[in-house]
Amino acid sequence: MAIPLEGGRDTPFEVGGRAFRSRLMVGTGKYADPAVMVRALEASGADIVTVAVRRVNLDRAGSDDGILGRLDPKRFFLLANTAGCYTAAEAMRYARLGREAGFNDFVKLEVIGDQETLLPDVAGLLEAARALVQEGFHVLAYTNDDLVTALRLEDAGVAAVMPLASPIGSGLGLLNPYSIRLLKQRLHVPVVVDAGVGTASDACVTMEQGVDGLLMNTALAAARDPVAMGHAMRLAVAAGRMAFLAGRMPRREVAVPSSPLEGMLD
Amino acid sequence: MAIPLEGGRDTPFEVGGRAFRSRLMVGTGKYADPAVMVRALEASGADIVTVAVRRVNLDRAGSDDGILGRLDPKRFFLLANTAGCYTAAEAMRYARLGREAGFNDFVKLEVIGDQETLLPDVAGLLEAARALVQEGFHVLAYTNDDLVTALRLEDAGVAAVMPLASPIGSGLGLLNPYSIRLLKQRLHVPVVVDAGVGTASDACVTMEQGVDGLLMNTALAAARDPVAMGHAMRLAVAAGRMAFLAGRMPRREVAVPSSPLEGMLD
Amino acid sequence: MAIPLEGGRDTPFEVGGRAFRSRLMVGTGKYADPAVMVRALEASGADIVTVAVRRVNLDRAGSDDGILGRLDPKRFFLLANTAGCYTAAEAMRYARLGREAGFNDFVKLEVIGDQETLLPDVAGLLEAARALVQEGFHVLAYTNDDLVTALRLEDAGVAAVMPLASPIGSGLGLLNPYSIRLLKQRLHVPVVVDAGVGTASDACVTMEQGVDGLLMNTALAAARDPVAMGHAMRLAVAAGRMAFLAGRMPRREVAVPSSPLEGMLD
Amino acid sequence: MAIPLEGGRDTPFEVGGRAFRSRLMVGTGKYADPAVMVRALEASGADIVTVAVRRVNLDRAGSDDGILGRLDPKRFFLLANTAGCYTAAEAMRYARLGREAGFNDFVKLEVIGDQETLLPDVAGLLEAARALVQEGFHVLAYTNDDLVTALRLEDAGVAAVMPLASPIGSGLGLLNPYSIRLLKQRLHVPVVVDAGVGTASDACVTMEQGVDGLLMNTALAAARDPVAMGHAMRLAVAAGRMAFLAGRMPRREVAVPSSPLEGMLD
Amino acid sequence: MTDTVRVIVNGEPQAVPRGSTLLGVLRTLALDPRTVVVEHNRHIVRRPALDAVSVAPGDAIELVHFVGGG
Amino acid sequence: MTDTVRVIVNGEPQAVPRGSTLLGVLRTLALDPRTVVVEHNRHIVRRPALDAVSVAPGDAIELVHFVGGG
Amino acid sequence: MTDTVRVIVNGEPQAVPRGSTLLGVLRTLALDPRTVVVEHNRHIVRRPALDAVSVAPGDAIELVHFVGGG
Amino acid sequence: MTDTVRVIVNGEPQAVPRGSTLLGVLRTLALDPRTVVVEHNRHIVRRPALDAVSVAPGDAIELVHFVGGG
Repeated sequence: MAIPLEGGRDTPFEVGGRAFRSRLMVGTGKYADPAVMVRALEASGADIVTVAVRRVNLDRAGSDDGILGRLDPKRFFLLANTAGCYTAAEAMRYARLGREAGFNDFVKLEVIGDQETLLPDVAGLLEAARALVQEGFHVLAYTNDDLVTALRLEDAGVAAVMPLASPIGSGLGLLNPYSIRLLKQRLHVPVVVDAGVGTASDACVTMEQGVDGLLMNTALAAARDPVAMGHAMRLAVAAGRMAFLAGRMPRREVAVPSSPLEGMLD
Repeated sequence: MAIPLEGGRDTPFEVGGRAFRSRLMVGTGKYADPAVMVRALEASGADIVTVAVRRVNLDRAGSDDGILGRLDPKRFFLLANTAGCYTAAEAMRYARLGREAGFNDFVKLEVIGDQETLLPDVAGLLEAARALVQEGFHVLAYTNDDLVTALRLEDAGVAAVMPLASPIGSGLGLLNPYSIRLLKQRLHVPVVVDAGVGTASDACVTMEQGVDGLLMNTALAAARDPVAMGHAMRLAVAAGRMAFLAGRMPRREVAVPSSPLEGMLD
Repeated sequence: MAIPLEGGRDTPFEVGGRAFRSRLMVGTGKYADPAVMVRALEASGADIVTVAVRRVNLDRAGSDDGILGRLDPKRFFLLANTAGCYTAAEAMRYARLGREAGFNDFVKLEVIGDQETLLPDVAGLLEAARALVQEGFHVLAYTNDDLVTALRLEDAGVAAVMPLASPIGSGLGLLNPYSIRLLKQRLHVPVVVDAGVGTASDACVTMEQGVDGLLMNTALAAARDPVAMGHAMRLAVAAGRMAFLAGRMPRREVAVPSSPLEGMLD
Repeated sequence: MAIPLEGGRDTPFEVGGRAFRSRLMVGTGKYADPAVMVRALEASGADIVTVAVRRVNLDRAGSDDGILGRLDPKRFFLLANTAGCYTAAEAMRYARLGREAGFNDFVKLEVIGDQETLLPDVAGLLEAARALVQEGFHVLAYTNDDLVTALRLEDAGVAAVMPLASPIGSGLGLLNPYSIRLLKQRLHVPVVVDAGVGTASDACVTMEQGVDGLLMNTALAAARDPVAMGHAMRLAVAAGRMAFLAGRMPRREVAVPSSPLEGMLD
Repeated sequence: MTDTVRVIVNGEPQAVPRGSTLLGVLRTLALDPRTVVVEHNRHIVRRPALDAVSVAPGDAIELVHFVGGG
Repeated sequence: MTDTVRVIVNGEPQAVPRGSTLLGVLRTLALDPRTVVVEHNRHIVRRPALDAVSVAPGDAIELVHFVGGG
Repeated sequence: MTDTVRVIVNGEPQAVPRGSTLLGVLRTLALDPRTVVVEHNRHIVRRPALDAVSVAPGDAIELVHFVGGG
Repeated sequence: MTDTVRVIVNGEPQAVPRGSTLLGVLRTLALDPRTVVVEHNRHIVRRPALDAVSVAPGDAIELVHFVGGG
């Protein structure tokens, strides 16, 4: 079945001076089968996919274990991340290596502060963000849901603020809609919620807070059927965005009939 | 923009021996502008639309105030309701009149028990359901979220059980996901959640409980932009259904990295 | 530590023409150790405790397996239930046997409609309630959270309506605060929430809906320390009741400082 | 009525080397009537009350507008805050002035980062915390619910970490129980939730996360009856703490009867 | 004896020519029988039979159709 | 003809002396009548009457009391 | 040359007698030194020293105490 | 003096011919320079310069590329 949607309603989704069709970004980690990954990415409709920078595996020399053999850089916009970095210096090193791969000067900046929760170190994050912006990077900053940190990141010149819905890989969904709504109300740069989404309704309710986009990885990779979940997420992100733009009905604690009260028979 | 979706994944949505493409049903009440209504219905992708049975307005004789001038019965499956009826006898009278309009022998059976909340009278509902099933009706029974009543309705031979998410017109969303999930697990007839949905994420999370379909009216009619909300709801219902079929990732209280731990630089 | 509380603020808790000090009722089932049960009951401060009517175990003749050896009927008001009954007739039979034990003519009326969920059969419940009220019983009716059924029970003359928070023994807490609040707003007889409470905050939030009382069993019996949980529940019920009477502060989506804005230094 | 509670179960609540009886701290701002404030504080059972440092009002010279005329420093432990400070330097200045008032060397450290939400500036907070700890202060640090910041504060030597439940004065309750639970699991210093609690169940559910204490102001001052809400909060904090210690029953998605299945009549 | 009889149509008294059938009543009211369902003294009368049923004084006639509803 | 009759007590067959009253049945079972409610062929028999009601072969007797329940 | 000097107390200009100490300033303002903390040109002056510190023209003096706060 | 020098590639010691350039190291490891980013003693060396930079004993070389990540 095909689900056409009237166009022209939404403004384009722009980050770092580039416009993208889809407000959904997806990661490429944790898939058991690369072929399933590719189909899940396609089903999701994402333009932007994240990748990590890691050493070439010399033990498997010749057989390329990189991801570029799987992803067509003409089809997908490759967004390098700095996952696994625990200091500003380390993250900057990975960011530069990622840029050198030659696709673009965007980086999804992660500076992790705690190994168990993968929550960001906001001091290191701000330091790295400031430096990388100076070096000409478009920085998409993975952060927590703290407004003040987000404002500082905006001041630092990041291209997007990426607050988490809940910890990476947890699937706990949007734990604090209030904070995310607040961030969006106060920031001028795009807000792209990153991490924690577990299922389609999580994606939908997150977009309904008015944020500009959403990034997820495990929700697809660890679904029973990643391709079907890719479809579901594409629809859910569009649904939540459209509902936000449409303007929901007011809530009422009393019932209001849908059918006319007048015209009843005797 | 068009959002194609791979077909063939889902079983058809069947009620009363008929198959429908869309799992979303929409009501036709409370629209200020009939032209907006028609576009919102079309945007929603619904096959089944509900209508009420009311007296012809003799004061406006000639100018038809009925809805058939607006809805093409070839495009939409018209489902007559018994909204506004407070006894089994009254609901049966309206059901018969609705059937006589000649489109089909389906009825969305409402027997209201309380004027303020429009909650059903389950005793009257069961009585009317039993009688109408005997008369050959396909009864879609608007009820509360009580499992035992739902089981009795199934025993009575209804074509679908239609528990409410929250009161009609309230927009409070799915107040008790547990009860709805339970109903779906225990019933064999289709479960179509009816009433209370306010925005897209409500629709999405409701479908994720595994129910067969969803009926709404005010969520579209009272949205700031009913047509856009129609789009949103179509996507949200498909997203929730697809996510249910895809099988969501497990929730974890600890973070799990999306990028590899190995291969980090020295 | 002793926690004194100013008296005189609350109206007495009256059911069936009798006044009770505590708004907490507790069950006596499922305790591994009867001595622990007695201490948990005492810790809870409950006046009313529920008991079941069952056959004397003839295999253990002489060694009384009844509960009266454990509970002092002068200390506790014994409320017989009809747990385990699946028809109106069966429940009425148990109610009469319970009354014959000679303590009072109160009955906690249960007519179960489904073995798996122990949800009530509201048709059988109403039938039994009407008959027992005619026989002079003070009927406390275990029901679901449906307003219309509750109104019918009130019309039948029950002494209290006892909607469930969630299924018996589930510990899922108050699944639908909206429905419970609605019941309390519309009924004139006492509303005592029965079943599903799992921990102290469940009890507290339930009482904050304005209901008159709360009945629980498993929350104490299956706690790691039933006596300490008895204490906790006593405090939680009093806290929720007191907060309801005190009238909570309004919610605000913006912050409001607690300390003065003026008087800051240069 | 008096509510005695078995003693000896809980460990003492210790902060900065001092033990306190109550785990509830209350603020003294925003009361219309100082006499009501005193009675509300007494009803709350709090040992620790917070106060702000402000200029003496010279226009009302002679008539002391300070709070010491109202609060007996022998009865209450006065905890000076740095509310209204937007930089580390400013907060340190207020902390030193507060200490000079001569009661103790504790300070509730606030470094605000945003005027609209009163959310903390964690960079300034850490800077001030480190300096004040060096000066011998016992620092209770008002912070957001970010674990990494909390760990840094612990490293800095604070006496307690005080994450917010929701913004100051909002009454939105515990927006993110997951984060608070996580903080408590990972920190060794006491965790005292500060700000956002609106009613008794908010306090109860917060304590059930295992935190050591709770600080509130507006929930009492802006209640319809602050004294009654003081009572309610004292009970709710004790209830939540006791329930945490008692160990709640497991949640189950199926019902489990409270009364025996055997012994039913034929 | 007048030329009209009084019936109750949709709760309101209406004068219709003596000897009218239900179809005649619809015509009097300028209603298209294809868009209306007719209930006559609590019995539904199908379209083909509308011209075969005469109305008597005091008859209760309900003329209904579909309107927007949820 | 034997000296005992068979009755059903709490669902199980029991032999009791012919001519026993309900009170006698309780004594046979070593039960204290103050702690038991007696139902005889679906009718409740109050304590004072227990010695006035004789049992007949095949009678259904239920002896119940309060147990822990929620 | 006047008999008073102008200082800034709590942000407002105040004239105090030339040669006043901080304790004198408090007295001029009818404030009880036991209820006030004194900051003099950004340095806290403890109570015993209040009479040992003289004020000079343009000095910034902050007099603070505890007020209700959360 | 041997014909090889020891360098550290991706954390592991590797023997490469004395006088090798970075490009030579890649060839030794059978790696396509178009798929790898090279960091030499903490400095990134772009592809055109790979054949202009010689390695010395003990040099730290990191060879990285993109892998799946979130």
